[in-house]
Amino acid sequence: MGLDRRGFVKIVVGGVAGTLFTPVIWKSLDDVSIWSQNWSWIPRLNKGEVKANAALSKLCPAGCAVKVKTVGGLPFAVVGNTANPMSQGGVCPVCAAGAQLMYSPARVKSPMKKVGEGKFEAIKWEDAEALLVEKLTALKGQNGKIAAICGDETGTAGEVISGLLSGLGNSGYYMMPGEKFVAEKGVKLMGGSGQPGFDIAGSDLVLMIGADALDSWGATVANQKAFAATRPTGAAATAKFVYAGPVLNHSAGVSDKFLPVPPQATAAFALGLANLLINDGAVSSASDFAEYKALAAKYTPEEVEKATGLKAETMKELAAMIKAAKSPVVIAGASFGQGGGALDFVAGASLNVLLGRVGSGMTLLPAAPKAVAGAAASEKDAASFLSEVATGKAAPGALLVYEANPAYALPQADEMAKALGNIAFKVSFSTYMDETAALCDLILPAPHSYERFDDALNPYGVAKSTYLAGKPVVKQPAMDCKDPVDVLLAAASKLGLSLGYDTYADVIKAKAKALGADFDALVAGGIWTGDAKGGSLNLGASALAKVAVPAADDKTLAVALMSNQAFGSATLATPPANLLVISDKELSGKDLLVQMNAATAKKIGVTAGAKVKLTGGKGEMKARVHLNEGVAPGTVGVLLGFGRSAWDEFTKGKGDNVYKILTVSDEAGTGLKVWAGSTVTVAKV
Amino acid sequence: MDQKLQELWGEVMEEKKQCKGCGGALPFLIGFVAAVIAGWVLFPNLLYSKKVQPVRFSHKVHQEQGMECASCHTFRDDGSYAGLPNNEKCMECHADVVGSDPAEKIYVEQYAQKGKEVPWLVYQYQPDNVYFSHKAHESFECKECHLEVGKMDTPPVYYENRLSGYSKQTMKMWQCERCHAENGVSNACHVCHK
Amino acid sequence: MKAKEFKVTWGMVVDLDKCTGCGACMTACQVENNIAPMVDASNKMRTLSWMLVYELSNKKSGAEAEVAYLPRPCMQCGNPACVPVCPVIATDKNEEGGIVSQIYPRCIGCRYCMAACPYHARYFNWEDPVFPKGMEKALSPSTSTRPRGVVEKCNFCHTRFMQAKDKARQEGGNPESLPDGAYMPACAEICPTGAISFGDVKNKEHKVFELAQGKDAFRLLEKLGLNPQVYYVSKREWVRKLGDNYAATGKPGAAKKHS
Amino acid sequence: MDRALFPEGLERCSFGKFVLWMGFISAFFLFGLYAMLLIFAKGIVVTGLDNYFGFGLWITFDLAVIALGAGAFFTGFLKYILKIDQLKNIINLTVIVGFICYSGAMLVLTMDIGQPIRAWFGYWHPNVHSMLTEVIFCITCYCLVLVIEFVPLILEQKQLNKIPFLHHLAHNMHVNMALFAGIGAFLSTFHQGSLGGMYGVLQGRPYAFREGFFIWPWTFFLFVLSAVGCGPIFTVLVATFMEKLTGRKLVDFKTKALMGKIAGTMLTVYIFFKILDTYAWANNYLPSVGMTFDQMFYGVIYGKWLMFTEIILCGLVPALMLITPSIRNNPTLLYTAGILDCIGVTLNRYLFTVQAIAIPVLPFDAWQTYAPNWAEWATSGMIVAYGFLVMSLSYRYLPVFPQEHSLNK
Repeated sequence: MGLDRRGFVKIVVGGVAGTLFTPVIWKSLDDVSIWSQNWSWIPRLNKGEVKANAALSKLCPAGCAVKVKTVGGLPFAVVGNTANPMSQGGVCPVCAAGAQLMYSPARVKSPMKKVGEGKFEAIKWEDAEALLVEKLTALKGQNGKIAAICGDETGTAGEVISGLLSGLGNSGYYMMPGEKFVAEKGVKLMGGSGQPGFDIAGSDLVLMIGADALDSWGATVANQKAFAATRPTGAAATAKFVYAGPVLNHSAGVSDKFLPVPPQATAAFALGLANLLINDGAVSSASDFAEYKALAAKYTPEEVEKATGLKAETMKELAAMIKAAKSPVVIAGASFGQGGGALDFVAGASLNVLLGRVGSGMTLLPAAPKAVAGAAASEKDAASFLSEVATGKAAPGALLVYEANPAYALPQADEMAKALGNIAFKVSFSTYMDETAALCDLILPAPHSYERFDDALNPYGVAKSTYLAGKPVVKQPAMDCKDPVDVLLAAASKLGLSLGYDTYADVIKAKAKALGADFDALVAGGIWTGDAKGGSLNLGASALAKVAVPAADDKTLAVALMSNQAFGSATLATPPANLLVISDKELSGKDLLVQMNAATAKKIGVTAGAKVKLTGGKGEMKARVHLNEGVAPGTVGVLLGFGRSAWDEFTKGKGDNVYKILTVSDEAGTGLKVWAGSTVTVAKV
Repeated sequence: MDQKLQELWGEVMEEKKQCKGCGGALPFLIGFVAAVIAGWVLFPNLLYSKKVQPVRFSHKVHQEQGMECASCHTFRDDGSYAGLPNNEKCMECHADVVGSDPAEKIYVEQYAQKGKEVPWLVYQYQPDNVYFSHKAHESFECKECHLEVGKMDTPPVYYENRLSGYSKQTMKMWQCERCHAENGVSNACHVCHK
Repeated sequence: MKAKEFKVTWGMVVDLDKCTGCGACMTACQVENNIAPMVDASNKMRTLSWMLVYELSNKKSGAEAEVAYLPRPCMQCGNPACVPVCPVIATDKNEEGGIVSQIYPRCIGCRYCMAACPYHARYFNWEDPVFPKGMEKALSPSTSTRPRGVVEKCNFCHTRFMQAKDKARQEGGNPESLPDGAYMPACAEICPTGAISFGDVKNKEHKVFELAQGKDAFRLLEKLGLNPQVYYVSKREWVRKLGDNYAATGKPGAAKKHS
Repeated sequence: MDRALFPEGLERCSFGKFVLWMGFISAFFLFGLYAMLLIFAKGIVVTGLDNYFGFGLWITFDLAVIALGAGAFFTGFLKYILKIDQLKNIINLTVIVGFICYSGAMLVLTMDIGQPIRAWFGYWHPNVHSMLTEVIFCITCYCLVLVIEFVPLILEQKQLNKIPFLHHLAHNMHVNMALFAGIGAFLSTFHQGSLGGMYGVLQGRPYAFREGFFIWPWTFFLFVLSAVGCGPIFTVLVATFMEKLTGRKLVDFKTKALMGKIAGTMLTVYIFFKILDTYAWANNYLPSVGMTFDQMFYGVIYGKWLMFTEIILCGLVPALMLITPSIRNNPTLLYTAGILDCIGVTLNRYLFTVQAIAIPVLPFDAWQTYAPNWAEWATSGMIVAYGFLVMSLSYRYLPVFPQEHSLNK
């Protein structure tokens, strides 16, 4: 019997019917749906013991004392270290993203050597280190030929680099400009010395002039904790907070009062307040009080209104609030971490002198003992240095860049990048492929914060000397990297130079010992605190006499630089886990939104959402307009941290870099390079 | 053209007539039985791939030494379950070869002394979306849910479902739910899922 | 359906006068719950953000201008709009503690629950969670990765609840009555100003018990009767007004404590 | 060449012309198919849907075609249960239209859900409290009923009908059609109502939410009524459109006018209750949750004109037109009223779907707008093309219109 068509159909029908009585269909249907929860292209979770190890997370400028949670030895999350009296278990948004940053696509995976414009080739560590030694040997002993730029204000690494340069007969150790640098200058102008600190916890009224102390200024988490302590939920607040600055930022958002002050009128605002306080009976025993009083008298409420737009009553209310307070403190600073003039600082700080709060509200930290003998005593700033390189006044043959990103985070960023081009051999010690590393001839990858020893002494803003240290959380770094300090110490010894240590860990141990701290306790999550020192300060009247209030200009707008800690810093592009924090009012697709109030927008003829071009100095940037009634009149608020040209797919090409349009000027009487008062024109495109 | 189609239809009709009675229900039955056999015998073989444990670990030998399940499968201080012991635990006894079993030699030489953890196959790993607390089920005997490996000299073959990727012995949700229901424990989603 | 009553009611109290809007809660949430980084994360129409900080404005300008930041997790409503609509029981509110659950392997992705939730607390996985190469090593063990096509939302870091119970069992405590602070979601734990408090709002021993009943406490859209388990606190009247929608009609919210 | 397959004694266009026409439609179908495959491969991220608009064109399209396909069950109900015999002239068409609408809607639903391979969970893990569960059950069951109703028509194809078994099968199915019509009416009433209920229970969406009595039975019956108020006239529009395309008379005007009368009566009842509902909603419910009527609308895209167009221009006006015999009996006016009616119901479904979720319920939230993108349009277009294909094949090969022979003598 042959199988005819009909028979075949019967077999098939029988087969189908039979199949219904087997698990084939039902089991497959079920298993396929189970497969849909188990797709191979979606990663599985890691298994193992969950532990929390103390670490020093130096991803944010101040450094957070944290605990890194690991599963089976792999870090996955960061929680606060409740034992730390400063952060009390709080973590800033950047350090909260720290574990994922270990695997950031922007990490430099191995030593790299430049082989062409924008092209790199991975090389072995021994070759990389040999190259470094070779170049340094050639320039050894010629002062001015080797320079270093350091972006780490708190680490002892700076001492090693500075000591190495001295040992090589060079004095070219430069710091990236930061708030601390300016503030110390200011303190000098007031006849004192040391790093100023501000005691938020011990004050019942905190006036922040410019300083975004509750988000991105100073030791932010400690500041936030101090603020929070005064506001128990469901009970009366025990301290008042006032924010005076160009933009209604995060600090202003939770303050009792927000006073919109354009960026160029900061000193005028402070002196206007001094005038009211003096009229109200405030006196100071400072030697220059008479001079100061005469100076302040010029800042009548009318003058202040002209400069800031603030009504006389508003100022009087503020003065009354300060008078009523038992322990007020004024925090003076730029609304972002750098580029503010020392005069603005002095104007704000002088109020603390006037209120008799030096030594309590505002403190001066004593100089700490150095671990490296040859380290430079004072700091020079990188912005001035690179300006000299640009004009040919300085001509170093080699540049070491440590934890700094001058090609991105200095005013007239394009010019700075060009200046770097004048230096024949540049080495970047960087964890990430940042804009500066992309320009360097040799990139020596540094370990991530949880993969290395590091320390943090006196992050700017703390009222008492503090010292933290951390050790690696993981056994092995995720990439082929080496601690820069270890590399430099090894290079030093090859150059015939002994700095007294073999590893960074030894340096930190010595530093701890010099301070009288217990290294083991520190790396286990402990903290060392020293005393604050008072010291007498004058009112800085002679410096303040140079304050000039720029005339209002109809065509240009003052730039208020806004920083949001979650978006990263000069040395760190927005971490992947923080991208979500960027709102649609800040970034729309690839367009950065710049902020101004409706009146300002109307004046310059732009509307919400309009595409605009901002021009200043030799640069320009593109953006769109977002209307924000919390921006001071005549001011455009621009967020820092965007317009990255290196890094990764998450940040590259998003928004534009405001540093490109900032103009540097010399501050009257101090010689500082400042750019906080930059003005720009904003035009529709 | 129309003609052709007409013819075709005619053919179909013709065939139908011819076929009347040919074969009867037999082809249907053949198909039915073949499918049932294929579905119950062939299909499971196709669906699962077989794997054996990297080291022939004898639970039996260990139990005979007086060890209990909890001697190696321990809880951590936070109440989480450590599950399989790692080298550190095994090497308390097996830092060097102590017996004559070749499997032990393999373990000591290829794993323990090289500092490499054994990639054990776990018969009842639940998927990532399940949070199973051994602590909450501590009052049950291990064998109530697990294969009774304590009496086995050779660990059983591990069957992996090629479609879903899970072990054949992975407990299904209805089993969890039934036991919870019988014991008056909540069957809310998050009691077991994460 | 009658809302289910629970002995333990996990609740959150967010002090809006303390929230600086820094975003640490959002980051901690993403990390804890394995949300893959998104390239265009400022496009909030396509992102996953179990915790999202809204900026509220009093719409005034100059020195009168005020803003408040409002972190918005899932409200874990006592009478959730999203649960009864799910056709496949991929979400329920049945467990002691009152956390609204969501199981991803069950979800078919119909998005009916998203349409139901007025808080936008539910999110759809538009794409598979693909992490940059290597970053899968930093996955948290707390939450399974979800494939595309399913809905997900905040669950008050439920795994931490489970872990707290296991710890209580290990230490001989009562897993059904955890002490204050034994169980904290990642956002509450990390918040640098401590604006987020968490605990059992029905337990007098827990701090949130009192906070949730404070005179300045309110819940979002109370008038809709969804009975959220997330409370907000603000001394600023305009903030409280913006939390419910009575600003439009000028009439204050309905009786505060819904059943 | 396919003449042998034509229905008995009827003329059809040349095969070449037919192939051309099918090719033209297939182009749309294939483009949609491409979009569909893309959606299955990459997920619905390729559509214009987003976090605020989880429901969009697809759901609107589904609800609309299900309402428009209501002609099938309602005409079946009138024909087989209430024995209005004249409807036999159009009943086949209503079945095909219904089948196309329901099967098309199901296809769209499989695309619309994020995990199509879990679609069967709706049966395996049903949540009896969810309106959507009811919809899933009823739609799929009713789709089966429509298949059962469609099968005898296919079996009546000239050549197939020559096979005695099939002939008898078709005959027996016809005899029992009243049973299926009854089941169909039952299932349809439920899911049409549940579709309304789906929105009525959304406590967090004040535009759609109704309390207590206003959900059950009010919103349920509003949706049922609106569906039966447009389904019959939609079938008439389809018939008329086919007449224009083929140049042949297919259904006599008397039947069409009767369908118009049926739709008009239902629409009138519906619109009366709809106006009451809207009034009560705007004046009682909205203030009770602290919202105002004005807050429900925004700019032009979500403006009040939509609601007024829906209720007045495309609701009240066609209702009055259809119940007025003099207007209804004028072909042009009948079709105009029919078109308005169908637009009105589609608009109603759109408003309940998109407008309802566009409204920012959180006072600090902002209005967001939604526009379907090409992928959604292409796949919706695919369903329309699918309908055209099925209809073209049915018309060419099946005896759809009993009157066609006599009307075209």
